[in-house]
Amino acid sequence: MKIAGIIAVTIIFVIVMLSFDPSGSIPRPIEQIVERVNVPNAVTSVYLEARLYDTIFEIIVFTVTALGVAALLASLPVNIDEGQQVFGTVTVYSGGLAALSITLFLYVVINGHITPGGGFVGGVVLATGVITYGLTSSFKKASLHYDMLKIGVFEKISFVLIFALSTLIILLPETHSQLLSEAGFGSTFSGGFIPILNILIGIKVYAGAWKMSSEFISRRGTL
Amino acid sequence: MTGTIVIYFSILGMLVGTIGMILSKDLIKKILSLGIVETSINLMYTGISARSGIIPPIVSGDFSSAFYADPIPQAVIITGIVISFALLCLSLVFAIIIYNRYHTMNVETIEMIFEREKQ
Amino acid sequence: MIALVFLPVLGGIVCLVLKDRKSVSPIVAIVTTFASGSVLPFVIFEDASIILGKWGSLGIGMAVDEFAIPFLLSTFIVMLAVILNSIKRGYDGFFYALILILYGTLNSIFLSRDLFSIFVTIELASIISFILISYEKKPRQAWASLKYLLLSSLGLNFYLLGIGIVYMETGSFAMDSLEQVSTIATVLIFGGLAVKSGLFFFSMWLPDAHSNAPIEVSPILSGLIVKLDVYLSIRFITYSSFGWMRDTYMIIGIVSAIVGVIFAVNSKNAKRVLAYHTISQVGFMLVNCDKSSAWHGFSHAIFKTLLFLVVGNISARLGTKEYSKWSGKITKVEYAFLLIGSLAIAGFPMTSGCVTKEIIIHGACCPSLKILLLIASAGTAMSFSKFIFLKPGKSSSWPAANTVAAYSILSGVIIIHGIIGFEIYMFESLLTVIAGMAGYLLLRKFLRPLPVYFERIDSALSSYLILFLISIVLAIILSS
Amino acid sequence: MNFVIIAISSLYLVSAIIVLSSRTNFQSVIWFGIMGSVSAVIMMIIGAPDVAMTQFSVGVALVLIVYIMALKKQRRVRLGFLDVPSMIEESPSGLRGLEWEIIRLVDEKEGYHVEPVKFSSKEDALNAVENHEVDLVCGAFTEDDVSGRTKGIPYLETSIFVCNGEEIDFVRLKHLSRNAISPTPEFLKKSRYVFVISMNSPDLEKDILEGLNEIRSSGNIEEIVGRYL
Repeated sequence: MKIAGIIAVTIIFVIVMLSFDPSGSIPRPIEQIVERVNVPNAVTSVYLEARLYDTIFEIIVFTVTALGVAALLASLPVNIDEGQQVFGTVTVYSGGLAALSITLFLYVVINGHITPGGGFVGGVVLATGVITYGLTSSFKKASLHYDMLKIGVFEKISFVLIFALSTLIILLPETHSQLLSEAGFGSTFSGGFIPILNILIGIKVYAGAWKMSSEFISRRGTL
Repeated sequence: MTGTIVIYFSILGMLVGTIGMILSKDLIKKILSLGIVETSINLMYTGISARSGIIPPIVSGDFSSAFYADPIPQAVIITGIVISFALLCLSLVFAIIIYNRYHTMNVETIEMIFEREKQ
Repeated sequence: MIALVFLPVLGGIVCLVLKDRKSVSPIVAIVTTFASGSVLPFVIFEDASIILGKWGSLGIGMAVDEFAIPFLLSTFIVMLAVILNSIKRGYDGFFYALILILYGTLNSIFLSRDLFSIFVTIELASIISFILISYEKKPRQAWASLKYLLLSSLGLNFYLLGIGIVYMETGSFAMDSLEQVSTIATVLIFGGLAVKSGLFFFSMWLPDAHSNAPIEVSPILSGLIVKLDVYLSIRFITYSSFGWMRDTYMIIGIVSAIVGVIFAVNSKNAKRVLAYHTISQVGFMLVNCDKSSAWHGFSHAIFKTLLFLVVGNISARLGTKEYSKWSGKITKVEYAFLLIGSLAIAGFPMTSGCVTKEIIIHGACCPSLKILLLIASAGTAMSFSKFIFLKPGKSSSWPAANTVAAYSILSGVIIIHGIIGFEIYMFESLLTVIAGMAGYLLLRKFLRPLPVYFERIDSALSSYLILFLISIVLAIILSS
Repeated sequence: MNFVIIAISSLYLVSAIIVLSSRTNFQSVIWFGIMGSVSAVIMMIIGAPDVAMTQFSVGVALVLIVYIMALKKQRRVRLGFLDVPSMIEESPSGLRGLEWEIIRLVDEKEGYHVEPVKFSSKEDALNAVENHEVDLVCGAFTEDDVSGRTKGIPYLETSIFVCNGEEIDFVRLKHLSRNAISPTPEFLKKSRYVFVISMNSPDLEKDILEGLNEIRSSGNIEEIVGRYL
């Protein structure tokens, strides 16, 4: 049965590769997009304006997965090393790395509509930096910030705000287009609601990624 | 042309991943094979966008002369990347739940245990 | 129209935010469901189409038409029944959030006219159903989820490849661009979705997932998630490039209808019986892929929900899923509702199952197909005789009020639909029901559970890919 | 230009194949990360910096963190042992002995985290492994000690003697005679030394068998046995 399956999938992909035409229709929609949204990064324009509807569902996917991971792992035993081995210099460097990741987060998120990047990348970069700091120094110390800064509350607020803003943009396209066309092309403060959405998504994704990884880390070595 | 090469290579990558999914007996490897399929399809969409040119779609002034890449497949596949990440995380969680109870990652052993329990 | 998607999602977000306050969530869930239900009449009588954000061919289109209406209705009724049944069972806010987000997502799939948007929403619906299946965190449920996850994600990657080819050929993700695409793209779209359809050999993850899921989740899986592929097939088949699909579905559908029944008749586990019948009923729906399939999907969603809820509640109370041990222990009320559901799925006159199934059998193209469908129908009656011939116990105590409310809504829909849609020729279905019951009485000594070889993950994967290849070959032959 | 793309894409395919053919899961995950990075590089070259950044941060960094964290310390093995000189015994520098060497070799290969638990009598140790309190016990157990609820993995031939009315195995006999008690052993039967493994750990059994085969084929076992016996 397995062999037959492998032969079948090989034939399927051979048929696929032989039978499609990669140069059928090559659309060039970039002119239309840039004229309407009036920001340089066309990908962000599509991602947060023309196909914002998909992006809402994408953020819901991320949220649901983060919460689902936490809920499903809740019954398993927690397993944190008390005697985490720490080397002095590494702690200093990883602290610097965490600071660097915060800077990078701010740059990527705020300039998401001008340069490559955006909320998702920023949030994950920040989460990776903080997790690396936690792993190389003290994980307990690193996880304190989640409660201290009330990231959970911020996450909920930004989730609700993302949903509300996106609904507004979808329902009132004319108002948003007007807002977009007023600002200067390529400046940090152009882009209407797009930078705000990027910041909110950044916070949301940071919180989700941190929560999910800390669930895995506190049960490390289970597999 | 550049885009077409990437498209064909990523379809080959999908083939590799699918064969891996059938062949591997280890649960983690099965999940990683699914990851290969997903990464390949993400790569394919960038290939699709590169058919119209390989200049990043970040406009600086005039856009009549340059061959920019198509932003739409790029924008949609960012969604695809996040979804594939979510799927990999979830499958890892299921693997951990199974492993914690039966201490094995071998698919055949797991199925044998479940079928024996049923009777 | 967009309210139908955003209202439930908003309710879900509220539930997520108020996750820690357990008593609020069911109220939010019920209020949201009723709110979305009250939007429903404004949407389905409108026959409108919109493009979000006025983006033309770049944006995401949404529309409602006669194919979507049965599915939108069944989503509302099933969700209402499931939420009613789940009150007082101690679920937390996260569960209701998942259910409500799933409701909005399903509505979005039924309304959307954009191929990529459909991909994202189907993935979200799948992810939510993976979490819901293993909500009780049993290893068996986790394994069922994982098997489902691996197969369905592989299938959806094929779908993504297919719509990538559509984009390459037409330059748009809008569904209307399917009018002129190559055959290979249509086959990839068909094959990718078929893994979620519940057809035999295509989706062998189904019996495990449906039978191990928690009580409230099995009806959603069987009534709604499986219908995604049915709905999309009915929609796609109207495009001329999908013309080959009609004949392919006729063959695959009838095979699935009969093989599913054979497995179901031989099964001893009540929830597995229902799961195998999902396979068989999807086969029925896809035999002739048109409006009648959509309405059979509707009635199937309703009676399958009723059956799964009743069977789930009984097996939770008695602690066993083996129906032979239930005899004499179920109350009269439970037996009555079980009887309504069983008669409906068997196609007894004056129930919704009879109406829609008879239309499908009469719509079949050739006599031999009609005979095979009648055999499958008799087999359905035969396997549900197991429930019909159960002995109710003496106890006439009533279950909790919310459960009875859920049961009554579903039974009401079954009977009203059955009476409104009834026509005189449908009495012939009485014959198949009686034949099936007689067959059960004759053969019940010989029924043994069949091996689960095809449900092992490697076999399921391989059989899916082999059938995929066969349908590619069929498509190339049929469309040339 | 196209040549560069073909070269990097081939690298992508090769790393995908290595993911599937790696021997341990840890290596697979590392190569999965390499594969993801290569795909990010391709994306960067062909004009998709946004996608490349997302792929690198989400598809590589986050996946690697999650997976390596889950895989980092592989399963813990609870090892019950009886203090038997030259088989497994406590010394100031930790455990030493023949059986400990073999388990350490398997451990190094599979990345186990071994937690030793000391038992004072044979019955306690066997009870513990029957009740799945420990995963395996060692300390000169022979085939006779394996009951229906445990499994034995033989690794060395031995003989059983009768001495003062008690059955005793070769190593313990040797130890007795070294302590200048004059035993009068009578040969009873041939047997084999085993690791006694709990029924709950089929994977451990597989790993130990594989490890033993490897040690045997490399001729290491004679060297270890010669060192201790």
